[in-house]
Order: sequence, then structure tokens, then C-alpha cells
Amino acid sequence: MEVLIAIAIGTLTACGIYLMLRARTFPVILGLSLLSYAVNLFIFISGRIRLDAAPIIADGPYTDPLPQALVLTAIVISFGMTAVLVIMALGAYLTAGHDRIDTEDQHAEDQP
Amino acid sequence: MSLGVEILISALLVIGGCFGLIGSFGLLKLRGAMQRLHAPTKATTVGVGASLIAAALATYMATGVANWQGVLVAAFLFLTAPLSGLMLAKAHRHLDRPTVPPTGTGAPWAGERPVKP
Amino acid sequence: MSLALIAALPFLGALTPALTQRFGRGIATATVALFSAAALLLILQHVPAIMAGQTITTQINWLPTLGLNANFRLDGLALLFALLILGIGLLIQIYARFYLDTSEPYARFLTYLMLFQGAMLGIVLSDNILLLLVFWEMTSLSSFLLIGFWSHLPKARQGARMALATTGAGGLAMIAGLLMLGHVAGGYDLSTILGERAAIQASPLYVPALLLILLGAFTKSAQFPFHYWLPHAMAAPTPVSAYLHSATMVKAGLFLLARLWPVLAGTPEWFWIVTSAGLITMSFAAGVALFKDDLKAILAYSTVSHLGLITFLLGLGTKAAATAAVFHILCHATFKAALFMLAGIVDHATHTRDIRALGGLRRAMPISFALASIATLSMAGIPPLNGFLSKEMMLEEAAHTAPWVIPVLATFAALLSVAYALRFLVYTFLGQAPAYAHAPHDPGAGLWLPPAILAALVVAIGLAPMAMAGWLVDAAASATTGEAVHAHIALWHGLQPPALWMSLAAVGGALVVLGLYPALRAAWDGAHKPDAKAMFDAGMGWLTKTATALTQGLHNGSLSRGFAVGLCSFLALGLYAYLSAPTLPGTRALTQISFAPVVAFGLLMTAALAATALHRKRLLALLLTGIVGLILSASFAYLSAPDLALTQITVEVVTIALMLLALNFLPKTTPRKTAGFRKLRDGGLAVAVGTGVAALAYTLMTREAMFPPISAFHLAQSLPGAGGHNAVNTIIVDFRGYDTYGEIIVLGIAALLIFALTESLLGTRWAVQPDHAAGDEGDAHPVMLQTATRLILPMAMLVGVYLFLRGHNEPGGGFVAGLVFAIGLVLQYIASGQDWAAARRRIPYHAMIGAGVLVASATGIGSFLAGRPFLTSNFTHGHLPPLKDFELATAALFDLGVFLCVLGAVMLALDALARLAKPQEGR
Amino acid sequence: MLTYALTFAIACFALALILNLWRLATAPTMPDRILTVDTMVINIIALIVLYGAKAQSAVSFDAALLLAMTGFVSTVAFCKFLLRGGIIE
Repeated sequence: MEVLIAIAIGTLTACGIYLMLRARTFPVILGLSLLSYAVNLFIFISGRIRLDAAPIIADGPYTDPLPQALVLTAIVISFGMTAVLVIMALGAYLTAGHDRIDTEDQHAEDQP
Repeated sequence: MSLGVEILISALLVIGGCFGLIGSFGLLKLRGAMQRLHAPTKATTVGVGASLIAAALATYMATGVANWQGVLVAAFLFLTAPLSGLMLAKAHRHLDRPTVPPTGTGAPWAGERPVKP
Repeated sequence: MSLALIAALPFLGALTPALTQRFGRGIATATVALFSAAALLLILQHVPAIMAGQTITTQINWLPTLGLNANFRLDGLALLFALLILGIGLLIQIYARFYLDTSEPYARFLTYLMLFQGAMLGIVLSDNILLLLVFWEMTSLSSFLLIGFWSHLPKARQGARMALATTGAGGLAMIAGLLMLGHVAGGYDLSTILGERAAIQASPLYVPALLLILLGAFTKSAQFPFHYWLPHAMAAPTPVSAYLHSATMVKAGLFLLARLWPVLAGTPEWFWIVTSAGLITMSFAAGVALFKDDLKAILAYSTVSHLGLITFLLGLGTKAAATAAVFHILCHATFKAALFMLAGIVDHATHTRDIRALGGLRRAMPISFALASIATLSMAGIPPLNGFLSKEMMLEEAAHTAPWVIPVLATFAALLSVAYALRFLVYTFLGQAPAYAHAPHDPGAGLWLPPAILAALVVAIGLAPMAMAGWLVDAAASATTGEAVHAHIALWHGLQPPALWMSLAAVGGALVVLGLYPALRAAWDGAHKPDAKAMFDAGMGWLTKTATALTQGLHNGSLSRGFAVGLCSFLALGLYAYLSAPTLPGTRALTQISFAPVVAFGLLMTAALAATALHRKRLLALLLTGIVGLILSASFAYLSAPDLALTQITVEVVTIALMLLALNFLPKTTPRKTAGFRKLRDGGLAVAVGTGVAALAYTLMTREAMFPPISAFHLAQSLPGAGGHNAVNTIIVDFRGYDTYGEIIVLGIAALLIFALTESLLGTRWAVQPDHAAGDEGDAHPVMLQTATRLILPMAMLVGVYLFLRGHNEPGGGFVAGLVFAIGLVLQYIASGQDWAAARRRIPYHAMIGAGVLVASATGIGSFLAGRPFLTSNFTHGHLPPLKDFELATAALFDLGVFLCVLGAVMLALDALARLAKPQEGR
Repeated sequence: MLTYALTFAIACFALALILNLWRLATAPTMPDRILTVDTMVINIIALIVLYGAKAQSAVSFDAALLLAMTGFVSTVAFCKFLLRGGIIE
């Protein structure tokens, strides 16, 4: 299980980073959300993996609730962040007429 | 729990599993997009419904707590499946422009632009 | 306390000119003078104690953990400097009042002046070297403002920049040096450091610390080879030159040397570096001064030379030498400040400072002539003036120092100084008067009184040194050397002292030099001289070029490039951390794995990879990302984190709605890019980082925590402490309520920001028309959908309420409930459109956010009423069939705030984007 | 017996997921893909519920409930996007 999750986290991170390195806003936003999945998962597993041990106080065993609490808020915040990024991307596109993120014209070849 | 209930639950589970599999398989197998709509919206819904009831029963038997969420989920699925079907069908008809029979009422299909002469 | 007050007074004074300027320059000057005078009086009130050998200190702990305390001390040395700063400061204020033209922004000048005074006073009074550093930098800044006061003159700007760059750089070096010093001494208070002589001089850090500190002191005191900035700083108004560049700021470096004399001096390093720097500066600058024609330039180089003299004395490291140094600081301040003021007067009267165009002013300006001759002769070291005394002491010390080159150089420098001093006097006031544009005349008392007072001091100290200055010198010298000093300064020590003969030789030589002046001058003019300014500019240019090149290389406006560079450095760091420490084997048993999770995670990774590969088809990529989120939430449920599952699921759908709204505007596909190597680079980088993270995650998961996790406490306290079974929820609303509180506020701010941006977007004209060509299907709002959603809304709300109420004991809570409500509402928007929904919306979303934050805050504050700290929860249990036992806790109230805030924020964001999509006129 | 049935059902739905993945890869049109994802959601609901039953915890039903809701909403949103471009208008 651990191996699987570790690989999953790695894949998510790699994909997120590759997308974030693209030169257009939308892929970057997608990449960011992928990356935040990875990060959330990572923080979550820092409480180690325990099956059937939800931290609902009854009769033991419980997994570590703290990372869950942190990730929970992180999920909501990352929505807020994505929303802000989206509106900024929109504004940039609508006012500038293109959605390239790099200011200097190093990607002249990919004019739409 | 009594053997009868256990048999019932197991039967429901098996049925659910089969239907779920069939639904997804049909999605893969059927030809036309319109036909493909049927598989998940019907078979899969039945399958998941069955598994829901089974699970609800099982947990009730195990914990003695009746959890009506299971019922709610089932209700929800039965309510929404046709809607998703409708929307998907509309999308399909809008994008892929399959030939649809006339409505017969003279009025065009919902959302269809009247053909300009 | 009074010391802190004294240090604060000038700063307070700096505030006044802005208020008092409307009452005229006189009032403004009087006000600031009042502050300086008050400070002076407060200082003087301590004099008896100082004379008794005490040290006044004030302790104010500021950042004790950093060893940064606002401690002030007043001893003899500080007293001497404080008197100079405040006394001459007062004279300068008067002088400036009459010197500056009425058209100048006088209030600003006064403010800068007082700022500088405060900073300077702070340096000499501070007992903590970190505090001293702060004031040190402040002097650099305020002097920058003062030198560049006539900012319309390019020379002023350049001079100011040069001074700031040089002294600032020195200051930086000095910070490092002083930090080392404090580190070695085990404390940053002078009282601590001064006691640690042995430890400091034994430590290996001594030499580097010494070098760095000297760098700071030499740049500030314009010692060779950092002397170049001082002459260029002469572009400042003359009062500034008189104040900063003769009496105070340039002496800050000397002050530091004297201050740290007990711990730093006495070693060969100190002796050779400081002495040679001083000697070279002294003779070299004196030589240059001889060939300058600008009055202020002559004075500037003479100042450099005299500073060199004092440095030289401090470098010798003997008690007597230190005494002489202290005494000369005093003498030089008096006559040099006076000379600067007189130069200003001459400048005013004749509108030139070139001594070749001057002459014969003795008749036109008798008062100035008298004062100038006193000051100049003192500078030349002619008895019976105070300059003579201190120079005698200097020569005396030099005479007793091996090797022979030292006394010779000292005499030579003395000779040169006599020469340039005489030249200064003669060329300006004696000889034939050229034809002046309009007849020069003595200025009003306002201008000549300040230098007169100083000249009087010059004479008085010269005639009765012990009575006038002896006590001060003794106190200062004792404070400098750290042992009681009783100097006996007298005009006449008899015929024995070599100093007498040396100065006689100097005078004779000077006359010879002046006799040969034309020839020497010709040689000088012929000689090729390196231009300090050109070198400086070249150096600065090189620095700027390098910095620009570096920045361009790392981050040339291309965000993705900057990001890539950042990633590389992270990778390097991680690699270093991995290689530098041993990795323990994993002890934790692996969790057994079953079929479905494998499938699910396989699906997740496939979806992620596919989304990456197909990211050009944006809608598809979004769909695939959705799958990732979906499976992630499922796996949260599987990994016994139901709360996370619920949250992730609900956030997922609102995110998708958001992205779809955005994608409606953005291009639906990304154009293909040709740069293949870039793909390669990014891919490699991504894979590397991914691998690293995966390895890290695996290592983390297969090892137990090094120390017991804090959450043991949360689990234990969840029920008794917070009255909730759901540990996650109790952490969110209770244990770490502060985090949540801050977070919902952030969320609200984000939503408001989105709203604001949308508004501005609606206001501006768009460069592109979003292509809505994607869909032109006929019925926007299918009736079936509408009908069904009306049914779904109450169900959703029921679920929301249910999740909210039981949130404290079972998975759920404010976040999820808010999101569920939001989904129900979004569905209405989708089915029936924004107008329809807006028409039926009772509460504006802004209000919802506000209410949420208010409720949360009220809950937090409420616990104050119970006399408990912020956000302490209090609870009882209620029972409301068919629900299980739920919570009536303040925590639940807080959760309500969370709920409202989340709901409002999400809806506000989506609503804003939806309004953007509506067809607008005028674009 | 119950456990066998459970395992069987779980296996079925997991298999269904794989089929969905295949479908997703080979789907001719966008509506097909959306349909597939919708099916995926339902299958995952089933899986969650079944695992809940296996662990005999009622908690999983909430996740199922929300999934049912959100799956529907996102399907509708995607369709609306295909149909009209603007999903909220």
C-alpha cells in the first residue's frame, strides 16, 4: 500500500510540475491543482497509513487526526487559491488578448 | 444474523456486482452513443442500488443502527440517473448531430433550432 | 531613563519643522534648537558624575533573546562626542538659518539635520553594538539626504550616492565584524565586550573581526584608500559640510576605534594596520590639499589628513597617544567647523570658492579675516592655539615610535599642513583684491557669530588647556583607555621635547615649500593622477553589470524559467540533505494491499498522466483532473479519513464548475509549441522532483515518528476537553480554532478579491471576444432539469444541515455543510440561470461572508466573558430525534461561522464568474 | 458466505472501473467520455459503500451520498458546457 501511495504522490507531483512549467495559464492552473492534490496527500500520509481507524472517538485504534485537520483546511484554501488564479488568468487573457504567462516574447512561435 | 437475511444480502451483493459489471461492459460494447446511454443509466444504477441496499442491511445487522443515508443515496441515484442521461443525450445530439426521427407533433425537438428555409 | 530621552530628543525635534515652518524660519530653527539645547542640558547634568569617574547607563530590554537591548551609556568619551554633536549642532542650526536662501525647503533641511543629529547621538550613547549599528546606518542615510540636499545639482546627487555607497558598504562589513566581536565576547553590550580583552584577542576570529570593523571605521572616517568620497561630499550645503564632514560624522569611525580601543588595540595587527593607514592618509591628504584651489576642497583634504592623524594616534596603542587623539578630536572639531563656516561666508560674499580668484579680503571682511586667521593658524599648529597643542602631542608620540619612518612622515605631514593652511589664508585674505562682481563685505552676526564662538574656544583652549579642556580630555581618555588618565597639556614643555624641534622644522619647511610652490604646482599639474571618481564609477558600473547579468541569467521575466530555477535549487538541497545524512532502515510494517485500491490508484495515475499528455485539449484535461480528484476522495475514505473524503468530493465539484466557467472564456485548446528541448527540460525536471517526492513519502510512511505526535493529546482530549467524538472536527473548531478562524477570513478575502477583479473586468474593455461558439443549443434551461433541481435543493440542504449538526461527533462540520449547500445552489444556477437565481437570492453573499466572520469572532470573544482565552469552547449535549446525540457547543456556533463563510465565499466566486459570462454591451 | 459475496461484488466493481478506463481511452466523442466518468462515479460509490459494509461502518454512506450528488452536478455541468458554453447563464 505504502509503495502504491508513494508512487501515486510522485506521479501527481511530476504531472503537476510539468503542467506548471507550461507557458499558458490554463495548464498552469491544472498543474497547480494536481500539485495541491499531491501535497495534500503527502501531508495526510505524514500521519501514516491506518485502515479502518477513522479518528472518531469510539473504541480504538485511531489514525492521526492532526494531518487530516490540516489537510481539510488546506483543501478548502486551495479552492480559494485556484479561484483567485482563475479570475486572474481570465483578466489577463481578456485584457491582454493572449493567455501566455511569460511576459517576454520567448514563445513567439506559438502565437494562436 | 439469521441465515435468511445473510442469503438475501449475499444475493443482493452478487446481483449488484453483476449489474455493475454489465453496465460498464455495455458502455464498452454497445455501438451507438444513444445505445451506450442505456448501459450505465440503467444497469449500473440497478447494480449500485442493489449493493446499497445490501450494504445498508449488512450494517444494520452488524451495528443495529438503521442508516437512512443508504436509502437517500439510492433515491438520489434513481432521481438523477435519467437527468444525466437526458443531458448527455442532448449533448450528443447537439455535437454529433445524429439523425433523429421527427417528433410527430410538428414542434421541433427541445432546444433544436427550427430549420430555416 | 534620561539617556534614552536624550537620544530621542533630536528625533522628536525632527518632527517639528513640518509643523513650525509656517511660522517662519526663525521659529522653526528656535524649536529644533530647543530640542538640541534640552538634550545638551540633560547631558551636562551628568557631567559631575562623569568627572567622578562614573558611567551612566540606561537599560531597556528590547529583543533580549537576540541580545538586542536598547541600552545606553554615557562615559567620558560619549560625553566628549555628545558635547561636540549637540554644541556644534546648535551653532550649525543658527548658521544655517542665515546661510540657506529663503527659496530653499528649509523645513526639510532642518528635519534631515535633526535626524542626523539623533543618529549621531545614538551612536555615541548606545551601549549595545547592535543598537549602535542601527544608528550607524541611520547616519549614512541621513547624511545621504543632507549631501544630496541640492538634488537639482548632479554633483550633489553623485556625491551623495558615492558617500552612501562607500559608507554603506563599510557599514555592512562592520555589521559582520561587530557580530563576530559580540559572538566572541558572549554578549552585545559594550559593558560586556569591553571586559573581554583577553578572550577577544586570543580568539581566531580576532583578525577577521578587526579587519571588518576597521573597514567600517575607515570608510566612515575617509581613511586612505576610502578617502575619495569626502571631497565629493563637499557638494553639500556648507553648514552640512561644517557639521558632518568636520565635526561629527567623519569622526564616527574614530569614535568606534576609540570605543573598542581597550579590546582591539595593543596587538601588532592593530598597530600596523591602523598606524600605517593613519600615516598614509595624513601625509597623502595633506599633500593633495596643498594643490587644491577650491576652499572647501582644501578643507576637505585637510580634514582627511587630520582624521588620518587621529587614526595614527589611536593606532599607536599607548595611553598617551590615545589621550592626544581624544584631544585632537576636540581641537579639530573646533577649528575645522569654524573654517568651513568661514569658507561658506566667503562663498556667500564673493560667489566663488576658487582661491585663485580670491584675495585681499582682509580689508573687505575684517571679522571673517580675524576669525579665519585664528582657525587657520590653529590648523597649521601655530602657538598659542589649540591646534598647536594637539599637534605637539602627536609629534611627541611619533618621535618616540620606531621605525624612524614614522616620525619623519609625521613631520612631513605637519610641514604640508602648515603649508596648505598658510596658502589657504594668504590666497584668500591677503594680497591684492581682484575685481569682485560686487563688493564683498562681512555678513550679519547670524553668520559670523557661530564661527566666532568656535574661534574663541580655539584661543581659550590654546591658552588655558587644562582649565578649558583638561577635565574633558581626562574623562574621555580614561573612558577610551579604560584606566584613569591625567593628561598635562601645556604650551611650553621646555626645550627638551623633540616635538618642538620637529614642528619648527615643519614651519621652516612649509615656508620653503611655499617658496617653491609654482614649480611644485607645475610638477603636480603635469603629473598623471588617478581620478578616484572615475575609478569609483567604473567599479559601480561593473557591479551593476554583473548583478544585472546574474539576475537575467536566473530570472529573465519568464515565470516558468524562474520556477524551473527554483525547482533545481530545491532538488539540489534535497539531494544534499539525502547524501549528507545516513538513512535509517524502515521499521514500520507495510499495510497489506487489496485489489480495488490498486485499480483505483492505477486509474488515478493514468488519469493524471493522461491529463498531462493531453493538456492541449483543455476540456478533456479538466475531465481527467476531475477523475483524479474523485479517486483521491474515494481513497481518503478508504484510508480512514472520512472528513477529508467529504471535503474533497464537495470541493471537487465546485472547482470543476469554476474551471468550466473560466474555460468558457479561455481558448479551448493550447496551440502546439515547437520548442522540444524545453519539453525535455521540463519533463526531466518533473520526473526528478516526482521521484524525490515519492522516495520521501515512502521513507516517511515506512518509519515511525521520532517523537510522540501531539495528536495523542487531541485524541485524548477530544471528548472530555472539546466534547466531540470527531477528533478532526474538534481540532478544527476547538484545538486549532485560531487556524480555522484565520483561514475562513482568508477564504472570505479571496472571494472578495475575485468579486473586485470581476467588477474591474466588467468595467474595462476587452482585447478579445471570448468564443462562446462551443454551444448554441436551443434551450438554455431544460425544463426537466429545472424541475428536478428544485427537488434536489431541499435534499441537499437537508444533507447539509445533517452533516453540520453531527459534524462534531461524526464526519461532517461547517466546511462540508457549507460546500453541500453551495452545490445545491450551484445546481439551481446551472439549471435556471444566473438571473433567475439572483432574483430569488435573499441574502447577498458578501453579507454571508461577513456574518460568518462575525459569528466566529463573536464566539471567540464570547469565551472572554467566561474569563477564558479566545475561542475556548464550552458545551452541553442536546438530543433531537431522528438525529443522534448532537452538540450544543460554542464550538458549534463557531462552526456555523465557518459554514456561512465557506458558503458565501464559494457562491460569491462562482456568481462573479457567472456574471462575467453574461453578454455585455460596449465590447 | 457474506464475505465471499462482498469480495465478489467489490471485484466486479473494480473490474468495472478498469472497463471504464478502457472506454475512456477509446471513447469516440466527448459526451461518451463524460458518460464514462459518470459511470465511474457510480462504480466508485458502490465500491465505497461495499468497503463500508466490509468495515461495518456507516460513515461510508455519507461519502457515497455526496458523491452521488456531486457526480450528478458535474455531469450536468460538463454537458451544459458542451451544449451552451456557459454553464451558468
